[in-house]
Amino acid sequence: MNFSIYDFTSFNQWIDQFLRSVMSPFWAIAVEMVIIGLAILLFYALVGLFLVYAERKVCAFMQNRVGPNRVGPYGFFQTIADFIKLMLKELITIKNADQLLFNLAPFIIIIASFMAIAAIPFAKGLHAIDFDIGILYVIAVSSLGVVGILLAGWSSNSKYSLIGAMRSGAQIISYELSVGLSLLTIIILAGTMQFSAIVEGQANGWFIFKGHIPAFIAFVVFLISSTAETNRGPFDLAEAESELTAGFHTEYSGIKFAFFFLAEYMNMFIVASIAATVFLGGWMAFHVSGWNGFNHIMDFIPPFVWYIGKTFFVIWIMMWFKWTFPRLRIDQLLTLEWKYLLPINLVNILIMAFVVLMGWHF
Amino acid sequence: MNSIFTYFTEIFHAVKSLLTGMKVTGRYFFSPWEIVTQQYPENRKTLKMYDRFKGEVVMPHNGNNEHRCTGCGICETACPNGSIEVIQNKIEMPDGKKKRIIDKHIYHLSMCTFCGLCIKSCPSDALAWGQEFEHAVFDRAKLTKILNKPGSSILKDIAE
Amino acid sequence: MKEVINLPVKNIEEEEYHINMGPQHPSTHGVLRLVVSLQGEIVKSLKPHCGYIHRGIEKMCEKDTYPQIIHLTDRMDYLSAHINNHAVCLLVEKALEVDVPERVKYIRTIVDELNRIASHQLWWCSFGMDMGGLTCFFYGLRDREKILDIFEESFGSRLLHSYYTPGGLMMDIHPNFQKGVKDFIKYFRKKIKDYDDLLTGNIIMQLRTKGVGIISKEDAISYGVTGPSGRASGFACDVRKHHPYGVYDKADFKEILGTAGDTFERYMMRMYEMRESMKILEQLIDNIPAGDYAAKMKAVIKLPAGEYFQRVEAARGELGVYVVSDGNKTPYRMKFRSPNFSNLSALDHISRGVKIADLVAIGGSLDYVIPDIDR
Amino acid sequence: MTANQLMFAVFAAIIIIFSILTVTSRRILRAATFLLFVLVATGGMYFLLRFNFLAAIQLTLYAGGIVVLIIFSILLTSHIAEKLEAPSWKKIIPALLASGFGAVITIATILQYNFPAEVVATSERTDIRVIAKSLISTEKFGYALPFEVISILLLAAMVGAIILAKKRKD
Repeated sequence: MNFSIYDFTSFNQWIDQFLRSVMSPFWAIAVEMVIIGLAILLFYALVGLFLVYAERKVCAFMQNRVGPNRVGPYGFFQTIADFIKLMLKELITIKNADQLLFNLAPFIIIIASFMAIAAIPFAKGLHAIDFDIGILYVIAVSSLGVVGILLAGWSSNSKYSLIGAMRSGAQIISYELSVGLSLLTIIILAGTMQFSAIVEGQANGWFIFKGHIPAFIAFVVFLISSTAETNRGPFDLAEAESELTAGFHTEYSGIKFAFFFLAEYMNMFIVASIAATVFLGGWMAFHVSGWNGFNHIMDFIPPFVWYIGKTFFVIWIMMWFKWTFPRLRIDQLLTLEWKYLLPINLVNILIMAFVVLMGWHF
Repeated sequence: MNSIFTYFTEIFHAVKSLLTGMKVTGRYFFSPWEIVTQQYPENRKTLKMYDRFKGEVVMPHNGNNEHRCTGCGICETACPNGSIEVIQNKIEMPDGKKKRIIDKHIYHLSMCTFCGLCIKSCPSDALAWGQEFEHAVFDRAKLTKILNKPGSSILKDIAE
Repeated sequence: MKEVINLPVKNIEEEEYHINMGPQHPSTHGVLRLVVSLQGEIVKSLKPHCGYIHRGIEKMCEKDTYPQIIHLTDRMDYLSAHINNHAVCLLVEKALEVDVPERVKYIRTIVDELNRIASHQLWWCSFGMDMGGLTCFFYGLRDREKILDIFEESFGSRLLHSYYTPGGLMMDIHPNFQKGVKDFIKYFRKKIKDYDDLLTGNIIMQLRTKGVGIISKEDAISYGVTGPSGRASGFACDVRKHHPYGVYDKADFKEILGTAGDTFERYMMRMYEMRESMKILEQLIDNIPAGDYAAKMKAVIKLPAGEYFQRVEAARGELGVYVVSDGNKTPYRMKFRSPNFSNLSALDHISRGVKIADLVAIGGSLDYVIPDIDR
Repeated sequence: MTANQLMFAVFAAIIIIFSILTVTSRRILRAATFLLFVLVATGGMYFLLRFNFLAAIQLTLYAGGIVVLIIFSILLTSHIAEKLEAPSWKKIIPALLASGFGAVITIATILQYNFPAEVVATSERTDIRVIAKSLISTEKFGYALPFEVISILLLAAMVGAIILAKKRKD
């Protein structure tokens, strides 16, 4: 297979060598970090803005509406207008709130999602850090976000926020198990936790096909539990607007609210890209063994496009969930996790281990 | 064994019911021609209200700037909210008789509940429903309207 | 160590705290304030505080003549405006012993049923939204729009029509009315399947509503819970069946009674009722007799001195109108028995011990319209 | 100064400052939040040492798990207006003495240790297979016994939690 035209590795090395040739290694690293940071920041903002727009359009089409169509063609600049509005809005100071934690909470959430996005492979070589424990790192970092939610709920000094934070705490702690276990199923199949190695391992078939039934079950479980972990409908109990007005971010306004809002979408993007990377082959093209002509055409589509396409497909499924189902109640949410997802997951891991041992996977 | 069986049938039925729901939203997602939204300010030109639409109370005038209102004030009494004020004027007719005619027919749109009693009770059919519905203004005073146009007079055959 | 850290130790499980749901809250569908005592997420008791949009309609009626009262009744339960009008009209006609033409009775019955379907559609939207399924809201509104279009074409307005007058109607139906209703029935029979697929059959919705907020038959009777909510508990309270008015005695429809009395049963009652209403419409729409659209009434309507009472089946339950007349053209005293107010009174009883999410679902299933509670 | 040294200094500063803030803060949730920063910075320190696996575990268990549980229990038990009383000198002096004693021992030990001059190249990857094997191996440097002992501890904690939860109901 020939990926060389879309390989970013040599490009990265070229930048590295260029920087090292003009300045000291310390400054070269510093400049590289700044470049990576800026690139991620820019990507983050663009994806965030686009996702908000996409959600509004997707939900509009599912609801027989046209959605935003006033600002720009097809309302494409609607989120930018919204963003400007949120920037200009007053930041309300809450009486008797713990100001330090109240102001800190949105940053914790957004930093957690920043840290997670750094480890995600966008294409070959287009990868900020390629940890050998990539999946574990992403799970670890994304679990920090819940601290922000808990702090936001508690420090707002509002009962609605507090109830929302409580719900979210119980929810995220229990659903992290399912996320971890369903990813573990694939780690058994892949034999590594490194994202780049996982993607390379899917060059001759995505893991969802390679691991057939157990991998598919793991994918479904991952979809459900990651939807729950990102606090999205039907698991949006933490911000259930018909019950708790806005849950943990009831008291936030302006840019601080925008942070929560953006972080929710970015978390969705992160879990979708994990799903795309681990189950759907990341930036690998879709190949059918034997159809050489077809495979060749597929190779011409750049890997970045493949990656984005798969990620947005997963995101679309998650939006589809949200705009179809009613919300669960907190006890049903925990029942779903402990009575259904967790046992299924454990058995699934056993089956997958067995399948790998016997060599039954493709 | 039985409980395990129910466990799995439960899961099966749950997933089935969820997929049925997703089928509905998914179908609408892929059939954008079923969208029902009206593009309001764009379709303003083609927008046609139903002829019975109760937009506001108007007093139709014919080409000669003549209306049918005698100024009797029945609409004023019929109105439950006092949104109509009829101000009459006594004029001296050429033959020396004094006659009451309407000076101002004041209509407070801001107080009107569009019940239609004024139009129904008018003995000379002087009032009618107008189709105008864009009533939003920045000044409340603009919602107080004088229905008889300046310089208008009563239609001859009504006056007799 | 003698000293222990002296943190205020509270028994969390026994501590109650209160939250105000409303007057501004997404689940109360208006300005209703529920003071909810919570223990964790469990509702211990709640106190509805109403009156935020009390407009004194009953008092205002005392200065209005009977034809003028009609437009005030529109604004009580604005979702079943025609049915409210019907109650007052029937009362005046009963007091004056006027016989309205058969055509008026048919039209009134048809319009009432259309209004009932529209009201239940809006209930379905808001119930779905209370449960967290936001898409329901748009599907319900989309279909309700068809009815509102029929209303607008015939009566000139979409929500507050003031279409009935004592003795008849303001104007005759539009020539397109019958065709519009028939088209709507054909359309809605298809679309109501979406409702079932999207919400009724959904496992999440069923788990959340079954066995939640049970009203027993005895409680329903003693709290005066009527309408679909009362019938869900097995309380046969359909005024259309037991004290027929209009031409309900000529239409063939069932009074469906539930047994469980829980939120899901109340949901199902309304879903059944929409189908029953369509059945009534189908029977009547082609048989509207020719004739006058209003009986001859005196210019000034004066009710003979005395007390009068009339009840109708509004979309949410039994609406009663009580008038004391001293022979003048305005009533001496006017009293409405609004179904929502009685239904709300049962809320505290049925929501004790449920979770806060269930409270929202119960509230949605009782389908309260705040202007009708406050009047 | 190399980039590594700079990062070390940053992490060390974060750890020291937030450790002090953790013990001196009089609002209990703030203390827990500062503790979170300390733990995250420790995780960063592990990353600096290329102990990726340990760093991720540090983040998952301590930052993501234990601190969240602490915060969760604070949410359940305390109110926002509560403030801890300032400790009296009777408490502060023994605490200072104890911490000073600990610091002296630690610093003395570190100074006595003869650090090799050259930094060991840690280009090796953290191989999960190796970790997994040593975790359940019964040979030398195998962790099978501690692993099982910890699971007994967890079991005991679980039983205790259930008993505590049941007691409330009566």
